[in-house]
Amino acid sequence: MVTILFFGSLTDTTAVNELMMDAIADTEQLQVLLHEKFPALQSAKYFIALNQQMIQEKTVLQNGDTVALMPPFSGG
Amino acid sequence: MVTILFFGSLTDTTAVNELMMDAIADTEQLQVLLHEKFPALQSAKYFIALNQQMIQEKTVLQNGDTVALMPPFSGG
Amino acid sequence: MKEKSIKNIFTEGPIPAQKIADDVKKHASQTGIGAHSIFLGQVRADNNESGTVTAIEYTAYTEMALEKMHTIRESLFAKYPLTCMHVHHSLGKVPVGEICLFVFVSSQHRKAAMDACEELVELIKFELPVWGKEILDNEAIAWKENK
Amino acid sequence: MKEKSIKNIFTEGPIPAQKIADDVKKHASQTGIGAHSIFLGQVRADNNESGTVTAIEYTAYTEMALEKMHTIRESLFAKYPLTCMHVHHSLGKVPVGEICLFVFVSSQHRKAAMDACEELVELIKFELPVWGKEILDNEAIAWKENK
Repeated sequence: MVTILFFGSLTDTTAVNELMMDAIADTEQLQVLLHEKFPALQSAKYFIALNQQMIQEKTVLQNGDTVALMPPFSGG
Repeated sequence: MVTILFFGSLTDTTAVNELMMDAIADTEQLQVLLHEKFPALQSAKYFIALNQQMIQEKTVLQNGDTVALMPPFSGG
Repeated sequence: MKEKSIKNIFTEGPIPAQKIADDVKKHASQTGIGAHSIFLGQVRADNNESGTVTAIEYTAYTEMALEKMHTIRESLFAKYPLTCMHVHHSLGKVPVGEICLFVFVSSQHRKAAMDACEELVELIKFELPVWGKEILDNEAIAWKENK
Repeated sequence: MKEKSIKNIFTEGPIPAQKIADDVKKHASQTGIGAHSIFLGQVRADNNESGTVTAIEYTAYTEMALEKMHTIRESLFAKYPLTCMHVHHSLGKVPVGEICLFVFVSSQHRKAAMDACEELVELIKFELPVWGKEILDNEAIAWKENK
């Protein structure tokens, strides 16, 4: 089981902050599934963090992982 | 009559903050007179302001002028 | 593994201006400090095409933001000779005119405090997973973008 | 000749920390402000060869300092897009740990406030005819030097 978190403007698209998904091999497969479920995500700019670390490349997911989809930051 | 003001560490040497002097032609003559009166001034680093404007060169003095002798600033 | 003490930086709602005076007073006993550099972010009544901002509502990926802030703090203490560094960021709704960010850096001489404060503000804006949603006067919303 | 309004910047004794909070609060109604950059100078318990500093006693060529401050203020308003700029400098005795300089610069975006604040602090240190005499614990004195 993988936990997916959505932040900022992405929640306007997803309408949820959090999803649990099962049997996801890697972050690429996860993105394909999420883009199917939320087509507007395809045109959204976002970064991915795996267990709170930013990742740039396809990464294998393990049971218990947390993946966060984050639009550009706008704190301060 | 010219008013001479002393500031900061210079007052340790002059023991006064202010002097009035008469019949001084220019700032160079003023410095000669002051260095005679307060020999320790000769080795002191100071700037001169004439009527609140910093001056670098010998300047003619007029009745009513105010000359300030100022060591390097150390505010803040 | 080295024990890390992760400090909270988040406050619900606006940061009271009074906190600034109180925090400055607390540093009077640290007599090696010669300079405090403080940055405050205040919510602006910006005009968008769709309306005027009346408040910003902040959300964050809290755990990640605090971890990241910890790393930033350590890197700035390593880079500059600082005495202390304090950061407070609002979560939730902050009305126009109120303070949403309070950054407070102290050092012996002024240059370290000023340089570190400026760098810290940039890092907070660009590296902390925090988002601001602008609430407009017509009840529309717009997502804030940092420049 | 243009009328100049010369503002006083000098306060007798330490600048109360409370003033910082009060002044920040006063800016809440200026809803175009997005950033405040504040610099505070605090008197340090420096160790000289001749003793430890317990206070600094400030004197100034007041009229010239205020004139000069006016010029600095005008030049920074011309150079940066600022909303406001406030400077408070102590005269007389300021004990260790107390605030002797309070510089407060506000602008729409952070860069102008931070850059102008830093430049302003340098100008205050090097261009205002103000002198600090360090009072040492053995009642000796030493004249402060700015670096």
